[in-house]
Amino acid sequence: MQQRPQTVTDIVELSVSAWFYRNRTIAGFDNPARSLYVSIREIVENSLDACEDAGVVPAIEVTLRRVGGSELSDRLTQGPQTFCLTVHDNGTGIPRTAIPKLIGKMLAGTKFTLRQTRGTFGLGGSLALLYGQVTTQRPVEIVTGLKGDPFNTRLVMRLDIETNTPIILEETQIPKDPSSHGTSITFYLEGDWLRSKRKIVEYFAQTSIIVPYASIIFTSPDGTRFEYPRVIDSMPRRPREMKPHPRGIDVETLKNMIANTRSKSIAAFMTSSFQRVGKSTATNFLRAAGIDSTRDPHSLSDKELLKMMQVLASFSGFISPSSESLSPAGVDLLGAGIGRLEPEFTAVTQRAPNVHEGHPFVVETAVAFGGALQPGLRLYRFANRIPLLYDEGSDVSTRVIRELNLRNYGLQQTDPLAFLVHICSTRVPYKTVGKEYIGDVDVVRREIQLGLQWCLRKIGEDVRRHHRVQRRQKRENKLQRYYTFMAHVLSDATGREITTRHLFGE
Amino acid sequence: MQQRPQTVTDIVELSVSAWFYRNRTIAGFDNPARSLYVSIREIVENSLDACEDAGVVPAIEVTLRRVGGSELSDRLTQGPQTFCLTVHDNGTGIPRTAIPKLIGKMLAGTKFTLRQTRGTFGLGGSLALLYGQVTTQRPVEIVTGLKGDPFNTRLVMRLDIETNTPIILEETQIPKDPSSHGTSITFYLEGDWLRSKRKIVEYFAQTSIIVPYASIIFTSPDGTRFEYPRVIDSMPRRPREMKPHPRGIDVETLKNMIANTRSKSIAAFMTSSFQRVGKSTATNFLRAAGIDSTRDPHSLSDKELLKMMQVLASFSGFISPSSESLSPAGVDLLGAGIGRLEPEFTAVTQRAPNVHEGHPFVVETAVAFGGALQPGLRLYRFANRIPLLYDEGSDVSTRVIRELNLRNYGLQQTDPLAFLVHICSTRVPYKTVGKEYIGDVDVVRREIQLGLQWCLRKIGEDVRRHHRVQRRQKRENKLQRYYTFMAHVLSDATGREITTRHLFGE
Amino acid sequence: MSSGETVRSHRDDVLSLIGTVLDTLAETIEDGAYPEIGYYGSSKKNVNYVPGRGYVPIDERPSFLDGRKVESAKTIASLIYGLTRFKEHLEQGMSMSLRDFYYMHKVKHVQEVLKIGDQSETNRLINLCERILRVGGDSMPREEFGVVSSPKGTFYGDVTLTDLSGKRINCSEAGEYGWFISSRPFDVSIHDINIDAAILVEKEAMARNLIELGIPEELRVGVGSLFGQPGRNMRAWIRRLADEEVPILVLVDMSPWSLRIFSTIKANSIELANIRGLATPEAHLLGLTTDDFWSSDGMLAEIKHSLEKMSKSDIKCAQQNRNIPAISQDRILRRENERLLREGRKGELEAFKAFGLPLDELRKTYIRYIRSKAKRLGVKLL
Amino acid sequence: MSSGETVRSHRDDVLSLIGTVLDTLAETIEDGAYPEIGYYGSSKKNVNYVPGRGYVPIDERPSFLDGRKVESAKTIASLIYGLTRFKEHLEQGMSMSLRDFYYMHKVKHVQEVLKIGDQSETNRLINLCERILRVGGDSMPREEFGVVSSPKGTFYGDVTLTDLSGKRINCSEAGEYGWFISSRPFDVSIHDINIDAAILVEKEAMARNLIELGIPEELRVGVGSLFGQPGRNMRAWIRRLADEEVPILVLVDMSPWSLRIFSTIKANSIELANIRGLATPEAHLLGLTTDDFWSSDGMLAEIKHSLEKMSKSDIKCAQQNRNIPAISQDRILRRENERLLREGRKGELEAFKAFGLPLDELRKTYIRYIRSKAKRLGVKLL
Repeated sequence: MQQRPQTVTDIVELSVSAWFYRNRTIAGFDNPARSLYVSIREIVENSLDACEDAGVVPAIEVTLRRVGGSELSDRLTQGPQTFCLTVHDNGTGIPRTAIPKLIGKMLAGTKFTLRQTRGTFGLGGSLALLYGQVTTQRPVEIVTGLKGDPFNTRLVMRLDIETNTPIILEETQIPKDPSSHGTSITFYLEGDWLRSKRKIVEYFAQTSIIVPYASIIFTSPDGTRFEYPRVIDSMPRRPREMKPHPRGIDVETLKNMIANTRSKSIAAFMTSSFQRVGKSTATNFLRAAGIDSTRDPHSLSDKELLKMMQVLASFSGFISPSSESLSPAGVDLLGAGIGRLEPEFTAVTQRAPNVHEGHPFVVETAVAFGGALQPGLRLYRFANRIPLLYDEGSDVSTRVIRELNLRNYGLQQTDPLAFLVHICSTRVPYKTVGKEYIGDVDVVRREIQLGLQWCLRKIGEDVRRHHRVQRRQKRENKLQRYYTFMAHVLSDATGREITTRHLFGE
Repeated sequence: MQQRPQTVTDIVELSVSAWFYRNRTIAGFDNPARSLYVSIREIVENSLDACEDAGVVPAIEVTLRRVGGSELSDRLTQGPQTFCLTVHDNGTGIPRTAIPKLIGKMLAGTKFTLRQTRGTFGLGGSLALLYGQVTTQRPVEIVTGLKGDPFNTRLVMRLDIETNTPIILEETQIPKDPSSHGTSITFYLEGDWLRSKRKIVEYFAQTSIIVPYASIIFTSPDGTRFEYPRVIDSMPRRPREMKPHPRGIDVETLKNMIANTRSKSIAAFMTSSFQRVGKSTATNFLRAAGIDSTRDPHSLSDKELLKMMQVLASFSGFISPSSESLSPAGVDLLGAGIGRLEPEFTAVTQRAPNVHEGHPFVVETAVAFGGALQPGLRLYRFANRIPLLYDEGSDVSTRVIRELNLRNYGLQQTDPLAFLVHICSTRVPYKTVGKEYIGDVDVVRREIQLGLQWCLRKIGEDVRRHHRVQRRQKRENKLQRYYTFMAHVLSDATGREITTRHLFGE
Repeated sequence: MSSGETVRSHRDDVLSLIGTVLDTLAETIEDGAYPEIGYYGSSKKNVNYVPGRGYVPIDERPSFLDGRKVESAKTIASLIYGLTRFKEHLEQGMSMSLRDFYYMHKVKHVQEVLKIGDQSETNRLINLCERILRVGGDSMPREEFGVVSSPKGTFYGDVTLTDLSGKRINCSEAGEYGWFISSRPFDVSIHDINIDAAILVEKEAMARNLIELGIPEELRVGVGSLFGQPGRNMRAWIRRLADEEVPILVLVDMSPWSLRIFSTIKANSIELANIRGLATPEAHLLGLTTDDFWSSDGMLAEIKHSLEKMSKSDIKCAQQNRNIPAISQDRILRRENERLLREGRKGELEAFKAFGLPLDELRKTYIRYIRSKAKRLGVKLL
Repeated sequence: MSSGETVRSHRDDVLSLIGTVLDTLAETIEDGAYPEIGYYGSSKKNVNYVPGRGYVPIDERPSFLDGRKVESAKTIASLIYGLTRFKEHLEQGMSMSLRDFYYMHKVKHVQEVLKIGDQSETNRLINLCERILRVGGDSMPREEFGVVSSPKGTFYGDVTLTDLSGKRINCSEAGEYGWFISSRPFDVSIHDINIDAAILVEKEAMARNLIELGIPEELRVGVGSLFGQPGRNMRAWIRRLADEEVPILVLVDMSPWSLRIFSTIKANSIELANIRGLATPEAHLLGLTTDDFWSSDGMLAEIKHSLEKMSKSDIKCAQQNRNIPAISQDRILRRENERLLREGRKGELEAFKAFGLPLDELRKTYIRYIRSKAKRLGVKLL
């Protein structure tokens, strides 16, 4: 009898990075083509975030080049090869002390605050570097400098996967112009350019739409330069970090917050730890929860905390969460962005903030018509200013568009139409970790629907008005022609000369 | 100017459990209905694994009961309620010392060996307990005892999420019959029975098919008892833990293995650390990789390791990975399992082991026809002996079945047909963390296709043979009827009596 | 070729009406005014079903073609051109088809101005002419200004007439199916009628069988073959017979489609409500009726097993029949339709063949059936 | 009702043939043997196109009904029942439709044994009878044993005949469209022919116009109206006229569909290749031809602008025509078809209306067109 199962004896605890690396497919690193695309996307998004954090209109330069002998580049169809990726931004730069933690460690996060960021799961960039290191065994190089500093810091480092800690291999300082700032990351990774090319190019094109204030240059391994100069100089309002909203807090988080509070009363804890909770809201809530508002929060028992959480979830007296933690593009920016498609008419709208499972969200939609657009419908999807390029068929927006009755707006399937949907949220309801498409959540679907319907109404009117002017001009000519014909036919039939002299003059 | 972005100052490192809890939706805990189903499944699978590890035919008892006042149970449609789940198995039991690590910690795993287990991502059970604790704030109770011991150990414990460590609240010893053994886990969790009932019941029904040697009793909150007595006494061969196969090893793992090896030469390292690598294979490989076989493995540089990995991936001299680490059901077991559907004909086959990204896999397929089956096609999908109940439409098996031409086998869409597909692998190519469906991987798809085609050919023959016998009997009767009719009509038309006497006698 | 006196005088009326319209339009234009033409629209809402009369247009709110509007001016121009074409054809005793009329718009100088895209446009124009050329408060069927559809239907029996050929014809001596019905029954002169009733049969094969079996002679009846849904010419011919006080008996399948066929004969259709002379409210439904099969004393109860299941489209048809006033507001037809829906089965004229009788018996069965069903409807036959 | 002498003798031949078959089968069964019936199958591969004769069956490998096999036994039983039905109907001078024949299988004791599911089964049986009842090496058209389709088509002109009605009829005095063609032209007796050619017109409206304009009288021709794709009865009637040495001139649209119509008249069809008397290889394509529109001296070149673009289905039809031997192996028709495909346009008989002539001019245009086109084909008209 095998009384002692082997599983018991051989148990080890994996580090987060080890676990993630073993299960990297769930984050999108499942083959060389996809991994190349995901890596570029994650690093570029990080750079955009860095610039926006610095309040600087982004200027991003991305260079991807093939590494290896010329005999390799001849065998273009031969699957994975090694690439060197450099992403340069003009963001704040990273202080020397923060570099290892920010770049070299996984699962870094922020504490008890919510703010819209591009990387919902907070590990994409690190995983890209990890992926590169594992597939090529080459270290990462970071060159970064803050404004005012006379030099850039250059670090070469690698990640120890089993312990999830960074190891610095080289460090140098490079003199620079004190007014410049920004970060440049260079690393090597395995990839399949031929199979990922289409998605990567599309990614930059769509990013240029949703981030029209950025200047983006991408140099591909083929040597092609894709340039997207900025088309507008203003940036969206920066999202504010907000305390959490009381609805949707779970007990574990609640306990942790209490353990860390300096408030002496539960009422004070409520107002200081949550957003949109003032004194009277706190009082009303604590009365509903049956908790004395003067109680020391640390004295609450597990059972009381559970009760408190249940009332938190159901209490109707809270004000809706603030959308200040969100950073929608705004109609001007979105209008400028969709202008990249060179349409004839554009309609853009931003819906009022709404809430999904305690998280605020804002939906922005745009519809473009005519001009340089091809006949037929196209959909551009964005979430927290990231283009969504996969699984369009499963996305809630696709469903909404499928159910729109274009004829109600005087439009049809074959018209040159582009739809744009942008959802911002502190937690975007993705269906997969790979951030590929947005789930069919009722409240989200309704906002998208209302937004697109508004846009379609406006586009419909524009198209109709345009046609109307054209028509009036034609009318005059035609009338005269018809009467001349009538006069001619009637002359033949009646045998007398009928003229239109009295109608139109000679 | 905001020169110091806030992100830098507030960085904390999350514990694995905290991170997972924050992102629990990706493991299937996204709403009370789904969470209840996933929790039951994870705990039951752990129990089945425990029994099979013990070499004991499993006897599992699952009880789910609604907790709370009767006024609650009247409001059946009112969404989530609290449930108490008890799962009892007759497995090995867990030694006292291993309990906290096994039950109370996430991300436990095994080192450098591969073996088919049900829980690919290794955290489902722990996450279920974590989910229960968070939603109800109640601790977990474990009662477990080994064979030969005179008592069971009862532990009441909870998990500190922020630090990922177990806290033991109570510990008692309960006398027991020394010959008995097994584990019983009881915990509380929030759930929505009405909305998960169908999937949970289906889960037990399908588990009884793929684990026909188990006796399973499930008592539902409605008081209904679902009993599946075992229908066969043999168990599938236990999977052996195997050293990894050299193909598909990445450099990080390679480095880690070298760091832990006691081998003095790289050749010895190769033969002792990898499966199916003998001396001559090792020699040939090292020659191909340009590495001196006497080199101390610890002396290899990063660059050499990278080269070694690249050659590992492309070297054609390795023998295919062993399938001994797999535990397919086998045709007898599968036949017994599908017999639960009471069909008229059954065909079962097991494909030869194959390899996907360095991981061996075996596909087993069965097709059943007629009997108690309803008209139309049904598909039962299993992976490592777990039923897959969601996203059938996206599964590779669905695609295979859609492309089968049933008419080639004398069958049609409306026939009473059930398809069963079972894939065993040390890494099942799931498309999602939720283990919901299997991706469309070429080599997997081909195995499923060939397996089902074989089964269909056999079923087609059975059905044809059966029909042939039926037809012969009908033929005789009909012939006589037609000739009697002819004689009658001819008599009327010709005015003379025509008989079939000479054809069929009186 | 020459046609009879009635024909000529009728045609002259139409010609003079067209002439008046053209003259008025000519004068209006000469005066420097934009013409305006009023007509009663073809909206289905403007039609009432009146038991005993069939569909009747209400003509309450007229529509107008306003010559100042481009589209209307185009329509008026087309109208004027069309009227001159009708005029010329009528003057020459010629007819034209809808397709002919379409091709007349391909005459180069016409095409350049009117730019007709497809035949549906010229068809609409004909429809408009029917509504604009009114006589005695009724729209004028397009046949009267020479536009005829492909004619359909035959009639056998002792009726003597002159059709557009100008020849005197006895309908029992014009061929094995009798006389091929004129394209313009309004213009046929009837000289002599020696039948006591006319039986109009949906299916050609049944009509032929009745003729082959000598039933027209034996029962002194006429037998018409509708060849399915009756054409406009056949419906006008039935109206002419009824005007001559010939009782009209209709023999169709027992099916929702056949109820429509009968109701079209009896009440005309909503679409053509404005056209006079197409409804014969006096027409009787001789058979096949649901009572034939499903009454205990039904004459076809014995071959009930020959009924076929109604198809999906049959059922849909019966359901739509509920919205057809001439069926839903007719006591008999409504009952037939509802019963079909309830039973879900339909019967066909060929059912008589399912008796499996010797042919002489079949002949007697037909005669018995026709005689007794006609008698119940108050029509006595020999 | 009585029919002429020829008709009677023809019918007797058929009856005797059916009697022989029934007797043989009766004897076989009486003898205790399973009957076996050979026939030439209907496979399209067994048909050759022979210029000057049309489609001809090869009859190389016969098929057999083997009475020992259940399915064949059922077919033979059906066959015997069918033959007795034909026999009875012929004896009474009666005809039946395909649907009638289907309903005859609803006679209770027949239904119980043969269990016919739908009409396609009984239709196949008729087809089989055509192949089994052979006369002089040819299959027998079902019309000869009394199964007739809905007849179609009219014929106007100075031809005197007796059809199944037994009456003597002059086709120019039977109504404005002339005589409605018999369902069984094989059984029509022709007494007198006073025409120099017969013009068969695809579209009814054109045929009517020719009659209205007095062209049959002026040119001494008959004018038949095909009403689209000609029915079997019309094709048999054309064959009868050709047998009487009347030149056959066919006037159809200039379109791939019309090439099919003409080729069906001229060469019969692959499906019915085994049926004699349906092909008239002597027939001429009078018009409309591509040369009419596209030759510099084409008589319709002036109205070339009236041509319409070929639709997708037109083009598909023309492409399929390339696989129809009677078109692809006929020099004239192949050229017409290829030219249509190349130009992508089609013409219609109504095109004459696009001249926009006064009607009297139109009449002269018609006459000029018919005369000169006929002359080129070697048919001289008055």
